[in-house]
Amino acid sequence: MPSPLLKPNELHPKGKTVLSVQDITVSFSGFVAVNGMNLNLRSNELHFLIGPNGAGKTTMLDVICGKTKPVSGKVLLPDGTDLTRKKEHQIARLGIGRKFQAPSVFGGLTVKENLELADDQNKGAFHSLRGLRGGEISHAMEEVLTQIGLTDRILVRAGALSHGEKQWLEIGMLLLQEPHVLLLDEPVAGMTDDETLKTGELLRSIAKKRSVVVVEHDMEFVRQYAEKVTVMHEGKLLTEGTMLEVQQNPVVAEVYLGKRRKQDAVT
Amino acid sequence: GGETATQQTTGTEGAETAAASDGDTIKVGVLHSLSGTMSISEVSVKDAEMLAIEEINAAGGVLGKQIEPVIEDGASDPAIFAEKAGKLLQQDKVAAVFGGWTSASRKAMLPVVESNNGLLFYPVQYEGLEASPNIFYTGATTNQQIVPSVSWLLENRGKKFFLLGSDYVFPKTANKIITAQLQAEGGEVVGEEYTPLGHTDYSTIISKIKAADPDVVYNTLNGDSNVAFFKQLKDAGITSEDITTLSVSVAEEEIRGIGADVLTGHLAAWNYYQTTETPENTKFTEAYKAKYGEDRVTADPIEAGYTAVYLWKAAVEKAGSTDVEKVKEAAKGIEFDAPSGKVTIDGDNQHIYKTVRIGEVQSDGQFKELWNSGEPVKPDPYLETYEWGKSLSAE
Amino acid sequence: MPIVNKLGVRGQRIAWGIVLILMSLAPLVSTEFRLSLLAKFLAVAILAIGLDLIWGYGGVLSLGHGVFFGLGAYAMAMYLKLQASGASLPDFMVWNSVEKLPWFWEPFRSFPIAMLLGILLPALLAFLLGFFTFKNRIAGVYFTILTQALVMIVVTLFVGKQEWTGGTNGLTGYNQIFGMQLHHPTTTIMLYYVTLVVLVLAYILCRRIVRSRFGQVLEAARDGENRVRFLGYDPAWYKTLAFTLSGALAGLAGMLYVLQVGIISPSMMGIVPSIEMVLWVALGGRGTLIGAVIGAVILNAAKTGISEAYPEGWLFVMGGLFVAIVLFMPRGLVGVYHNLSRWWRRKGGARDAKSVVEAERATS
Amino acid sequence: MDMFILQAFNGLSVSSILLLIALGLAVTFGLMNVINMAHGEMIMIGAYATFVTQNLFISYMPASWFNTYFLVALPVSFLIAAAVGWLLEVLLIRHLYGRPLDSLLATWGVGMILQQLARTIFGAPNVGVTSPSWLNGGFAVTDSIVLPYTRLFIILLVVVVLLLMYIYIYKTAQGRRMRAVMQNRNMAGCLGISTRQVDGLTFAIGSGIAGIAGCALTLLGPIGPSLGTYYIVDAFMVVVLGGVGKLVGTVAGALGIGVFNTLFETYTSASIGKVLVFACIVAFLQWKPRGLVALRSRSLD
Amino acid sequence: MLSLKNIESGYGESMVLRRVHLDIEPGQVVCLMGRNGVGKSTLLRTLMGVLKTSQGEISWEGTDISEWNSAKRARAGIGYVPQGRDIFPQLSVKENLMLGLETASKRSKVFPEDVLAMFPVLPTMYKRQGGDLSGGQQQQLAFARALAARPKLLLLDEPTEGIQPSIVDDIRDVIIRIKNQKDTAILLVEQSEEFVRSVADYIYVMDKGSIAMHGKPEDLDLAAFEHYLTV
Ligand SMILES: Nc1ncnc2c1ncn2[C@@H]1O[C@H](COP(=O)(O)OP(=O)(O)OP(=O)(O)O)[C@@H](O)[C@H]1O
Ligand SMILES: Nc1ncnc2c1ncn2[C@@H]1O[C@H](COP(=O)(O)OP(=O)(O)OP(=O)(O)O)[C@@H](O)[C@H]1O
Ligand SMILES: NC(N)=O
Ligand SMILES: [Mg+2]
Ligand SMILES: [Mg+2]
Repeated sequence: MPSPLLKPNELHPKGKTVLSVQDITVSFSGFVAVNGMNLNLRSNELHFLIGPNGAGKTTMLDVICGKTKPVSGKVLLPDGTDLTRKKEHQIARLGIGRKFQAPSVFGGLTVKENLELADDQNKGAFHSLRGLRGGEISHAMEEVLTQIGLTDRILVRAGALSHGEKQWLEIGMLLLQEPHVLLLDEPVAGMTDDETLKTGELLRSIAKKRSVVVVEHDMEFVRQYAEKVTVMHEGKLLTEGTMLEVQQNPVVAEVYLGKRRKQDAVT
Repeated sequence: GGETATQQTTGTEGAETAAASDGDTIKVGVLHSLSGTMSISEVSVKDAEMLAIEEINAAGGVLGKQIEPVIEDGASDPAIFAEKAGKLLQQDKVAAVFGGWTSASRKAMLPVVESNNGLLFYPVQYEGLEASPNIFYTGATTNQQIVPSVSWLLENRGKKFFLLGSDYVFPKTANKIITAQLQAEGGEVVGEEYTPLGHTDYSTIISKIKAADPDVVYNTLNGDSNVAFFKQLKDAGITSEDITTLSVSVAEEEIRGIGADVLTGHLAAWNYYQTTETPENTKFTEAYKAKYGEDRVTADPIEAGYTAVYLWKAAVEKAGSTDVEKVKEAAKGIEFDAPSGKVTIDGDNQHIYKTVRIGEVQSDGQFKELWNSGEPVKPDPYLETYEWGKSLSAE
Repeated sequence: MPIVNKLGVRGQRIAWGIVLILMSLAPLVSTEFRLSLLAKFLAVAILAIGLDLIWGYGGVLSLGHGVFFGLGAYAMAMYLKLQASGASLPDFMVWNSVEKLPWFWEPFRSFPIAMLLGILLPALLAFLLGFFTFKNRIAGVYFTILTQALVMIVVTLFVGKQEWTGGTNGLTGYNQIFGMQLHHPTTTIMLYYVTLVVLVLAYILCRRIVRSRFGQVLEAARDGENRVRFLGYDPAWYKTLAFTLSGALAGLAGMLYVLQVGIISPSMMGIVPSIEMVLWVALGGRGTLIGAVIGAVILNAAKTGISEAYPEGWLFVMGGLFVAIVLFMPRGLVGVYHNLSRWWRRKGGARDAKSVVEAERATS
Repeated sequence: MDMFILQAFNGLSVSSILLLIALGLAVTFGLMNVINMAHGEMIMIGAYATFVTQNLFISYMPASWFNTYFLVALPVSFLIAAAVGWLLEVLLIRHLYGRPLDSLLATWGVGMILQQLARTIFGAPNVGVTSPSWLNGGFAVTDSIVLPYTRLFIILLVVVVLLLMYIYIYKTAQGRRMRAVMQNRNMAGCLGISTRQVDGLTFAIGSGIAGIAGCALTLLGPIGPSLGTYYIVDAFMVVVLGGVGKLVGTVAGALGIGVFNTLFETYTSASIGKVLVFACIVAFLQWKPRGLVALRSRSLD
Repeated sequence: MLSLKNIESGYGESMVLRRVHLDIEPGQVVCLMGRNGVGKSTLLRTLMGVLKTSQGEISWEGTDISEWNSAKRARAGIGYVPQGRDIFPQLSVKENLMLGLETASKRSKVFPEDVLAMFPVLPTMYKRQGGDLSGGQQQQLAFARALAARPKLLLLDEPTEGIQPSIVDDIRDVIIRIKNQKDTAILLVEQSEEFVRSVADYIYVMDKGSIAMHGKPEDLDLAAFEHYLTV
């Protein structure tokens, strides 16, 4: 079911660069997980990052959002800010949002409270003393709740949600944060085909206003929604292009897609 | 409340006298640490006080009334001592409180006892520099233990002193006094070390002692640290023949916990030993063992606690009342044949005259008396009678 | 009790009103001694509230609150001691051959300054410790051990610097404040009311905080500190602020405590009392402010009562109590209350989840 | 030079004792995550077990055998403390996994009870244990340097216990099971490991090692109801400073605290030395927030 | 071989599963499908004994095992790959694998070669900590661990989640191979319809904590099937 919206060969930049990853190398006590990786993210782009298990995709996102400090390299914003020198919360305040591979919501808080945390615009400690929690549900929140289908679960402890529901909640929190750059690590893992489709549409509409990086293994999904695909392998950039181009790369087929996929691609 | 405890105690321990105590009794408080680190020392004092109360009750009580002890636990915490003292005086309206061990506990009870105009009998040797009108001090003050022992050591063992104590009020004050005295009497301090309460490793200190090579280690360590210190001293190959140690807080009870083999030959200064030869002591020691077990030992603070109850009884009987003012007035000059020998209450400062004794630990864990002061020494808590002592308490 | 819950939030307000009125009537029925005990319990309840703020809501376990408590207490005690000494040096300084009042004692001649310092000093210490450790992301037992180290340092110094602090004896031997006898019945009653008012104010303040966005972030950081960072919050600041306030409240509690008890010594700021403080909060119900208050008052009352009743065996009873509470009421007394009221609600007809959540919030 | 050797030995000796008291805790706290405030009382139980063994030897064995009592006391204190630990696990701790702070509360209560129980059974005052005569004296390196046999013995004992623990925890299937259960109890169960058995056994072993520590401490220090309170804080310091969950960390923690303590104490006083050591711990943790040997983990929190 | 009758279970007071009936024959690959949050994982946890049943019977080779704990069930021959993998984070990869042998016959000490051959990356990472592996690597580790003891029934909770396509194919091959060997039955939770259709002998579809429909893949009413899987 190929999407009518997709224009296969469109590799041309849709806008200016919003984030540029330059020569990032990450090593964990000797083990090099990312090795001189480069990545350019442009505005309003739905950018997929794929590659074999252990290629370093998650680590790459970790570097961008400040969770992991690289041995060398830079992550630059257009104004020249180097994110590798910033703390996590500063990076978040600069407009980088992140969804983790394993769902990570605040289990002790309700769904609504989780969303409120993301919604709050001023995140200073002193400022927060003034606002009361448990206020009305904002308009933006209501919208997001509908989008993620958790409207009737606002008072449920997030820890009691199912795996998939947590994924949705986390996406919802990201939406409320309104970041310029969204980093999503396997957002559709564990979703039914139909739910996957819904998420894809959601991502596409989000990408109209901002840039989105998605790490994903569901090739159907990538094929359908990717505007640009970057393939990582053993910590390095393997190739970049549209899904079609990438699929035809023999190395990608060899290390990642597998025989069957290769056949799929050829046919 | 405390009543329950009272009934329990009189019910079990003083069964034969219980019947007579109905209605017409005099309450006294017994306030020691029954839990926490200080219980190691204080429980035995409580036992001795209970023994005295039981004996007095068996002999007809005080002013014809039975004594009704209200036991409370100070839990090794000064604030609790203060609280419980207040409870005993205000709630139970006891005629007197027997209790405390550490100076901290005494200092904590002091304002409570004074503001309630109560009476406290404090049974442990201490650092002096105090004389509350509401407290009777039945342990030694410094001139009844420390000062004479330093003189004796200077004469008999040598001039070079190493001062070792726990890091708290009594040892620090004691060592200040010793330093002043040594200066005046021609001795020398070659080292002074304090270890935190509960310190259990003395390897470094022992190395320091070795390096300083003193004639005498004057030991003001607190109970438990003594065990560690002496065991480790012995392990380091230092015996009483190499260096004399004189302790002021190591009595028969502590020897049992340290091991007589470790302490044999070391010295202590006290006013009483289990081996002190008086008829009263024979009686006391037998009664104590009969009540609490053959393996129990008596010791100076235990005797002081026991004596305190009898002194209070004598004062009450002389006053014909338990009224505090009257008892205090009557107490002046009261004499009592204690297990440690004759004691007399000094009307000026409410301490008691005591005989000073220096003893040497024997292999059976008992002391052999090497020297005594011959007659009871008048208490001088502010060391006013010593030329060198003036500076210490000068206001 | 569950009936209260059936009455809803408004009913609970009324119930608390009744409790407060009963508390203010206590001096009429209680002996002086019991009243001052109760005041002491209320004083330490202030500390419990602060401890709950940082532990129950912030998930940061401090075994060092004895120090903050002690600093407040010493500040007040220094004032009282100087008052009692008049023109001369405090007695223990004389015994320790101190010739002149140390400079840092001078400010404590003034009551307002002493009071201010009694709050500011512990707050400052808490702030410094919190700021560096939270910035450096020291968390969990590592932080807890750090607070224990703090206790050891402060206690050892207080014990060792006898000539300035009174050593193990602590500061005692003062009987008056503003010319009134501390042990006088009227003073006792006044101090009781002062303590009660301060407690209520502290409670209201902390309640406002836990119900603010601040409290929400604090709770979120407890569940996932890193996650909070990725939302753009700096949890270090939140924790530092909460810890500072917690320290200040502990100091406040210490000041009131000294007025009731008449003594402060290093043994009251040590490891054991610091652990006991945590036990109050745990018993009452961590994460609910009222639980902290109830826990502090009940556990202290139990300690006093049980040790009076069984001076030689009370540790068995207290120890057994701890074990039983943990086994049978994992969420403390407040948890028991919630279970009861939930059970009651189920019997009295189903309610929607919303009211459950709100009811539980209301009691927190 | 002499002074240096002596201080080095003292440092090692202090470290060995710290390690001994912390090893049991490294199991119950480090591996099992039970904040075991009754750890000190487990040490106390070991010490009293040694006392009782000694007395039994005095009463029932020929006097010439007396010196062997200590060798019997070592396994006896291990077994008795282990048995008490096992009981504690089965009756109490078992219900508290995943609630580490509740285990703090409950074991604090247990500690209180055990202390008071000791006071009731053995009396409040300290009891005495006589060191076996083969531990009297010391090994004379030079005239002025005598290394006490008790200290040497304890160092040896620690090394042996440590080695056995290391092999057991890291090299045997049972040790692997134990670590698996501690990291993820549910999943370990799903793989067929009897978690109950492993829990009980692990806690028993941790307690038993505390018992051995108690036995060894009778050579050096007081034996009374409050014995445990002297060591509990140090034990936690060592485990945490070293880095929770790693045996090497505990060793490093003990060495660090022991050596620095001796060093500071030599050049200042015991109290200031203590203050300095704790100040160093505070400073050190700022630099290494997860202890000397940090347990790395990739997880989010 | 396994038969669930009228199972109810859940978390504390909230019951998730209601009146669940389910049967598995030896050697069969049974797939369990359903939207997010309908209770698939809960069912597997209940089967494994991680969650207690509050009602109903779990009959395993004729015995009611609903009171057994997880370990006993594992020893009876049930293997489990949970959602979220549950790798022991601080154990090495090798140790994680060895734990798969806990229930193996005569506690064999060597890890079966054929299982390793299915996941060739694993032996290259023996010394690394389980928790350090990437998501997909952990998933493979969990799978291998569960296969090691050669269980009679294997519970797989979304085993292809987060796995690269080529390995997903490998896993599919593994499942088919196990199916062909006929001595291990599989209960598979899987979201991809395509994947399910390629391996399943029988399909259960869950909705709101109950079995909504079941049948052989070829017999299922497509319209109803879609209905239960769409949002
Ligand atoms: N903290 C760490 N310590 C050691 N190795 C690590 C650590 N974090 C990641 N690695 C290793 O780095 C490599 C890259 O991991 P990463 O999680 O980035 O892979 P990925 O591309 O996201 O894989 P997947 O698709 O399976 O999620 C892996 O081999 C992993 O084992
Ligand atoms: N730990 C828990 N405590 C309380 N409720 C829970 C818990 N885990 C899951 N639930 C609830 O149980 C229901 C079923 O969850 P379950 O994880 O079994 O769903 P699932 O079918 O596996 O979904 P998914 O496809 O997202 O993995 C969900 O509504 C969820 O909210
Ligand atoms: N008074 C004493 N010995 O502390
Ligand atoms: Mg990944
Ligand atoms: Mg699931």
